[in-house]
Formats: sequence, structure tokens, C-alpha cells
Amino acid sequence: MTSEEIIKKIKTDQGESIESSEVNLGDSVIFLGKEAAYSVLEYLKRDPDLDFDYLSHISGADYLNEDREPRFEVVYELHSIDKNHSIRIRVGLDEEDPTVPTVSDLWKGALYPERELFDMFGFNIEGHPNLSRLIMPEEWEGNPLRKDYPLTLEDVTFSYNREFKQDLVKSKPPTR
Amino acid sequence: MTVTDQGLLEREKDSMTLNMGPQHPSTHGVFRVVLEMDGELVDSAEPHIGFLHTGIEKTSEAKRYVHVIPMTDRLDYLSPPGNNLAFCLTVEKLLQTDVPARANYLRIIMCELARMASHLVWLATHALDIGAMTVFLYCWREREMILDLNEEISGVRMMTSYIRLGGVAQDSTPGWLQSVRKFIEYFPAKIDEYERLLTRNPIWLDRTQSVGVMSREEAINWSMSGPVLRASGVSWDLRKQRPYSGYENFKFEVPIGKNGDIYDRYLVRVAELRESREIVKQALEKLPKGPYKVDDNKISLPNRKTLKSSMEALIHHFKLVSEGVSVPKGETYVPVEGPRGEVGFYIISDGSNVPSRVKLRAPSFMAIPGMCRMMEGCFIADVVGIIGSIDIVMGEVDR
Amino acid sequence: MAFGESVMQEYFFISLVAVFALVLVGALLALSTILGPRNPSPQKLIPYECGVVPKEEAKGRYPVRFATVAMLFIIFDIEVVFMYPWAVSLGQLKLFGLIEMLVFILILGVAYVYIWGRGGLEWD
Amino acid sequence: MGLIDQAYDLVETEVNNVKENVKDVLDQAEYDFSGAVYDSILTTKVGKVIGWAQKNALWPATFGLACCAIEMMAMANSRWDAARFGAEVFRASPRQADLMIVSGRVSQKMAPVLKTIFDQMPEPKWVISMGACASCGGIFNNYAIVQGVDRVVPVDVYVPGCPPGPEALLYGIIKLQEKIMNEAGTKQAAKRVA
Repeated sequence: MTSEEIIKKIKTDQGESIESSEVNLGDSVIFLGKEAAYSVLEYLKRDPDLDFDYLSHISGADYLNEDREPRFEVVYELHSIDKNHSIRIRVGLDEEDPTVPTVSDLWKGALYPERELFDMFGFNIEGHPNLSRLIMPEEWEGNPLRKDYPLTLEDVTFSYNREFKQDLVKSKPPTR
Repeated sequence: MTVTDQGLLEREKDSMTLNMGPQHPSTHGVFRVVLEMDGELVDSAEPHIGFLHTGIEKTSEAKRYVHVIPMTDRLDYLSPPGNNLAFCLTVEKLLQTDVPARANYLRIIMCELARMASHLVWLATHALDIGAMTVFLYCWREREMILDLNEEISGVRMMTSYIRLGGVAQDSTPGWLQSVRKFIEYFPAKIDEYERLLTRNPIWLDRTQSVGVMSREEAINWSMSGPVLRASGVSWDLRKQRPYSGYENFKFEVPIGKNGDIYDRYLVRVAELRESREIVKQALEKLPKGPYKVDDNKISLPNRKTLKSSMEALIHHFKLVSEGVSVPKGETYVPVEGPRGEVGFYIISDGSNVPSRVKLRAPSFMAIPGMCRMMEGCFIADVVGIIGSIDIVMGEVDR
Repeated sequence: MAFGESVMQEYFFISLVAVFALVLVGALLALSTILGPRNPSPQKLIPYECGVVPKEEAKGRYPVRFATVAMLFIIFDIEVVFMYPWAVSLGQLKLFGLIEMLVFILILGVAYVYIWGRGGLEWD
Repeated sequence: MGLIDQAYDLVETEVNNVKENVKDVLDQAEYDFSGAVYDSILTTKVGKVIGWAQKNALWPATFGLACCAIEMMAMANSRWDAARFGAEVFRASPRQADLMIVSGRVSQKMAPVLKTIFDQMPEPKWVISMGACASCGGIFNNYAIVQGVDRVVPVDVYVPGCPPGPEALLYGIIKLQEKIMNEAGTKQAAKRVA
């Protein structure tokens, strides 16, 4: 099915819980609210002729600089192995409590990407079997991939564009 | 130790925890898995990753698009052109430019050579882990030839950064095409050599058949990709399902396994070695003439000679070198078939010349939970074989 | 006796080799313990666990399965050890030696089939 | 009055100098007789023989982290062949290794492991920092990478390159062998072991 048909089908079946949808550069993209996320994802997986049975990836995004209302966003990319079409679901999360329900019972492959979201962005994943730091060391404080976390560049001894790098150097955690 | 009601000592957990730690000869990099062992059998395997976290995604949010390309080389360091292609295709989709045919063919040649080199490293280390020393030395002999080809065209052995935005770095010299042709004729006899060593070797068969089995549904559910998915019987190869950069006009089959054990993954990857060689042969025959990068100077540098004559080329050159490409606002994701599976960059751009978010979809990262579920119930010696058969690369797992 | 040596002479050569081996090994060990540098630091003495500091002490108790496999190995290893002197002196023993060894192998073969049947070779 | 002050200052600096010299001599003496038997029989000639033996049997501990590990494997293979320099046997456990080639980028989570492995290697031990990431953090100047392995372990030879070719690593090993030969029979060799 082409992108337009997918979106039309989803709109007819789940019309009210879809905030908006678009065909962005040929890919079908739908925007969801936090509450409706799990039900729509389950529908996408269970529906016989959509049949999105393959989870490609889950990634987080932080729109701090673009002053969008929901600052964070979780992006699911799903493929359908037999029907060979894909969809991208973007779920907006606000800053105070960025929580999103886990989809690890729908796709087992979601276990690690969701833990990475918790580790890198600080999102709280409800119902995740083992939510703990995955990539950073256990006692690391802060979530590195947020926009307000500094890149902590060290002052390089010989650098020609020093002022470009200066604003990225905010605080420097102690090197172990 | 607690005392039970009959006054006997309560048996503490009798399983032994064994730590296959970050510094281990056969974990293919710094990967740690803590095994709960009941004698020789593995009860549960709990992976720990992050020992090679380089923060590439965060660093690329402070670098221009052109500067991110050398960093994508260092993600999956066994097939750098694969990552370059994934990154460049995604940015080109945002820029909505298409690449001339010759550039597409050169990109395909480099990616298929990288796939062969990566599969050779996989076969070498996987066989070495299971005990076949000679295969390790044989595979590296061919890999050195591919690295020579890389060095001849791009000047660097491994991290070629040959695929750039809007095309490729330099045009291919006739001498290089000649040496690629020589390698293509030489290579199939060597693949037969590996097959003679392993394919009907009784030890190899005992160690790999019906070990670490993953059924078709499980492989899809655990988001496996690439040869591991195809070995479980799922025909999902992005070069066929979503042809990109000219793969549609190449004739090659996709090897599919039946019962998804280590032996099928071995057969699938060795067959892929032959298919990649086939693709490079066809690409060499049909290599079109014409420009090797898009001539829209907003994206690719103008020709050196025109700098002396046309003022406009000079302005474009200066603007590109100092400020780089400004990508229109938007977000997209283009999956590419790397040697380990579906590789893709999810890029969000805010219209400036610095990407706002670069997320790598790493096939090895998605395969780790499935791999550890596969380890439950197998012998300790098979853990090493399973890690080898999934072919994880820690550079792209920890990013 | 071949070349007119007495039995004692034969043992002389064997003992020569044995002494030489002992002296060599002894010298190497002694020299390395005396001359070798020795500075144990606490970090160096923690058991090596692939780079991670081990949390729990190494367990003493192992599943009984390992013991049975060890015993089976010893049975068939000794069987092969007996074959060496037999193979060397088969020239003198001629037919009698051959039959004797076949009977020996037959007896152990019965044990082998029994173990195989009872599943002693699988892990559990 | 000024003269007395000047004299007093002169005497005081003189006393400090003497104290300084005495401290140096004591240090040197204490150091000279602190070595094991190894040190006392050490004459330059025997030290040279020991150095010659050590340099031709450098057994590297497999410490492959990232891309440089692939080039390190290429160096150990038939085309570049580290066996010509005695460095072919890659020991998995640090107990049997005397050379640690840190090949790849060291992340913050890996630094304590690197320190543990280095401590568990018996003396005399040497460290080659292979590649730009190990030597100075390379192109990754961020929160995750230790900016140079010499913040964690003492490094003997730095091999530049990203990744350095196998021939560059072999050149690094040859340089290390020269260093061992120069140091053999001197105080540094004894200090390295003490």
C-alpha cells in the first residue's frame, strides 16, 4: 500500500486519536498524543492488512531550540515484512513528565532502544521490565543527549576557531 | 546461608556466575555478558554495553554536515562506506537532489567491496573463535587486497570517507578499475577455498548446526536484521525491498536460510560474498561515463580548474568550504542494507548547516537482546559461536 | 640383548635423561624465583575477571556432572596409556600380545557401550 | 643593620641549599639499595642481555577496543606479520603479557577496566597507545572519551594515525624495542621493575 492509502486507512479506523498526519518526502508520518500511543501502535501491529510486525528503531529527539510546544519527541519507525511498507510515528512528550508506555510486549526488539531513551534523554518508560542505565556508567549524572547537556569540549591546546568552541564548553565533569 | 526447617543448610543458588568481561578475546570488541551457569549450560545471559560509547550522536550535533561524514566512518568500522552511504542518502533526500549515475555505480562498488571485507573479518574471527585457525589467516589475505583497493582510490585503508554529499570524493582512475577487475576474477576461487575448509567439516558442522536457533517469528519480533534475519527464512533485503542508489538495475539473488541456526548464517554470509562479487562485476561492466558528483555547486565543490576562470565557482567554493551545506528544515530516515543489516540515519535538520539530531539505527544494537535470549540453554562453548554468528560491532552498538 | 648391552645400561640412559630434565626444570624455576622481580600490589593480586573487579568469592562447589565426566576420562585415558608399552614391545609378544590387547579393548568396549547407552556422555 | 639582615638571608639560603642537597643524596642512596637482588647483581652487560631478551619477546595483551583493533589484527596476520619482531603471540590474560597495545578509543566506562588490566600485568610492562583516540582523544573531544590514555596508564610509545596502518604500528613496536635496549642495564630499567 502506498503512503497515502496507509494514512487514509489509519484515519478512518483511528481518526480521533491521530493528532495529524502527513506524507513527508514519500514516507507516511503520523503524530500521536502520549495517551493514544499504545492503542494505535497495537492497532498497527494487529491489523491484518497493515501488519507492521517489524520495529526498525525507536529514537528520541529534543526540540529545545525550536521552541515547539512538546519539547521532547519519541519516534517509532515500523516496517511490514510481508507488505513491504513502512510508517513513522512521532509521539510528542512535554518537559515536566516525559513518560511513554512501553511497546516491548508488542515488539521484543524495543527493550534496548527504550532503555537507551531512559539513559540518554531521561524519558520514563512505563511498564519496562528493567529500566536502568544502559550505555552510560551507572553513577553518571545527567542525560547526555538533551540539548541543555553541554558537549563538555576540553580546551584544545592548539585550536584556530577557539570562539566557536567556547560556547559549547559550559561545565566539565571530572575526568575519572 | 539460611537453615531450612529440617535443620539442613539451605542450598544457596547453585548456579555459578561467569563474567565474559569487556576484555575478552572472543567477544568481538568490548562487550560484556554475565552468564548464570548451571554446570556447562547457560541459565541466563545478561549483557552490559557502553564500554565503547563515543558520544558520536552528541558530537555530530555540534559539527557541520560535511564534518559528520568522517565520524560515520568510525561507527561501524568494518564497513565504513556503508555508513557513509546511509548518511549521504538521508541528507540528499532532505536536500531533494539526485546523484549522477556514475556516482551511484561507484558508490555501489565501494559498498559491495566493504561488504566483502566485512564478511571476511566476520568469517576470520568467527572461525577462529570456534577453533579454525587457518581460515583466520586465509580471510585476511583477501581482505588486505580489498584494503589495497580502498587505499588506491581514496588514500586510506579502512576509513575511506569516499562517499560524500552529492556523489563521491574523486573519480575512479582506469588503473583502479583494472585492479578491481583483477580482484574480481581472483576472488571466487578463494571463496571455494574457505568452503572446502569449513562447509563439510565435521567439527564445524557439530559446533554450528542447530545451535543458537531463531525461528522466523522470533527473528522479526526481536528486530534482527541482515544475514541473521535472512538465515531464519525471512526474505528481507533492503537492496531488493527498497532499491536505493541504482540497485534496481542489478541482477543478484538474496540467499535465504531455512532453520536459522549458526550454520545457516554461515551459509547465507558466504553466499552473500559471492553475490557481492557478482554485483561488482556487473557494476564494472555497466559503469557509465559522466560526472562523478552532482554539479549543483550548493552541495558539491566545483571543479578545481573552474576556480581559476569563473568567479561564481570561486564564491560557491568559498561558501561551501567555510559554511557548508544548509539543509532545509525537516526529518527523514533512509534505511540501507549494510553487511550486518539495516543501517540508517534518522536526521532532524533545523534549516541551519548543523544537524539538530543524528540517530544511527544500528543493526548490532538491535540484535543484542535477541542474541542473549539465544544464549539461554546452550553450552558455554556455544556462547562464543553465537556472538560470532551475530557479527556484532561494538562501534555501532555503543555509538 | 640387542648390541650386547646389559639391562642396567639401558636404564642408565633413561635415568640420564630423567636427571637432565629434573636439573633443567629445577634450574629454571630456581633462577626465576631468585632473580625475578617481585612487588605484589593489592590491585595486582585481585583475581583476573576480564578487567572487572569480581564481586563474589570464587565458588568451591561444582556440579557433580564434572566429576563423572572426569572419571570417564580417566578410565579411557589409562586404557590408552597401557597401549604404549604394548605397541613398543609387540615385536616380541607376537600373536599372544595381539589377542591379549584385543580382549582388553573388548572389555573396555563393553564399558563404553554401557556408558553410551545410559547417556553418561550427554551433559544431563 | 642592613648588613646583618643580608648576612642572615645569605646564611638561610645557604642552609636551604645544603638541606636540598642532603635530601637528594638520601633519596639517591635510598633508591640505590631498595632494588631486589635483581638490582644488586645488575651490571650494564647483564642488563643489556636481559633487555635484549625482553625486547625480542614482547607479548601483547589483546586490548582491542575499536577500529585500531582491526588494524592490530592485520598487523598480527601474514602480510604485515608481527612475528618477525617477536610480538606475534597475543595473550588474552594480562598475567602472561608484558606489552599492552591500547588500540582504540577509551570511554569513561572503560577507563577503570583499562586501569585494572594494566595493574594486573606483571612488571616489566610497557604500553603502546595506538591511534589518535588513545593518544589524545582523537576527533572525539566530548564527554564520553578519556582525552588520552596517559591520564590512566603511563604510556611508552604513541603511534599516530586514525587508524594507524599496520606498518605504523610495527614501527611503533620497533621504536619500543629501541627504547627497551637504551634503558636496559640502567636505573630506569630497575625502576621499571621495582
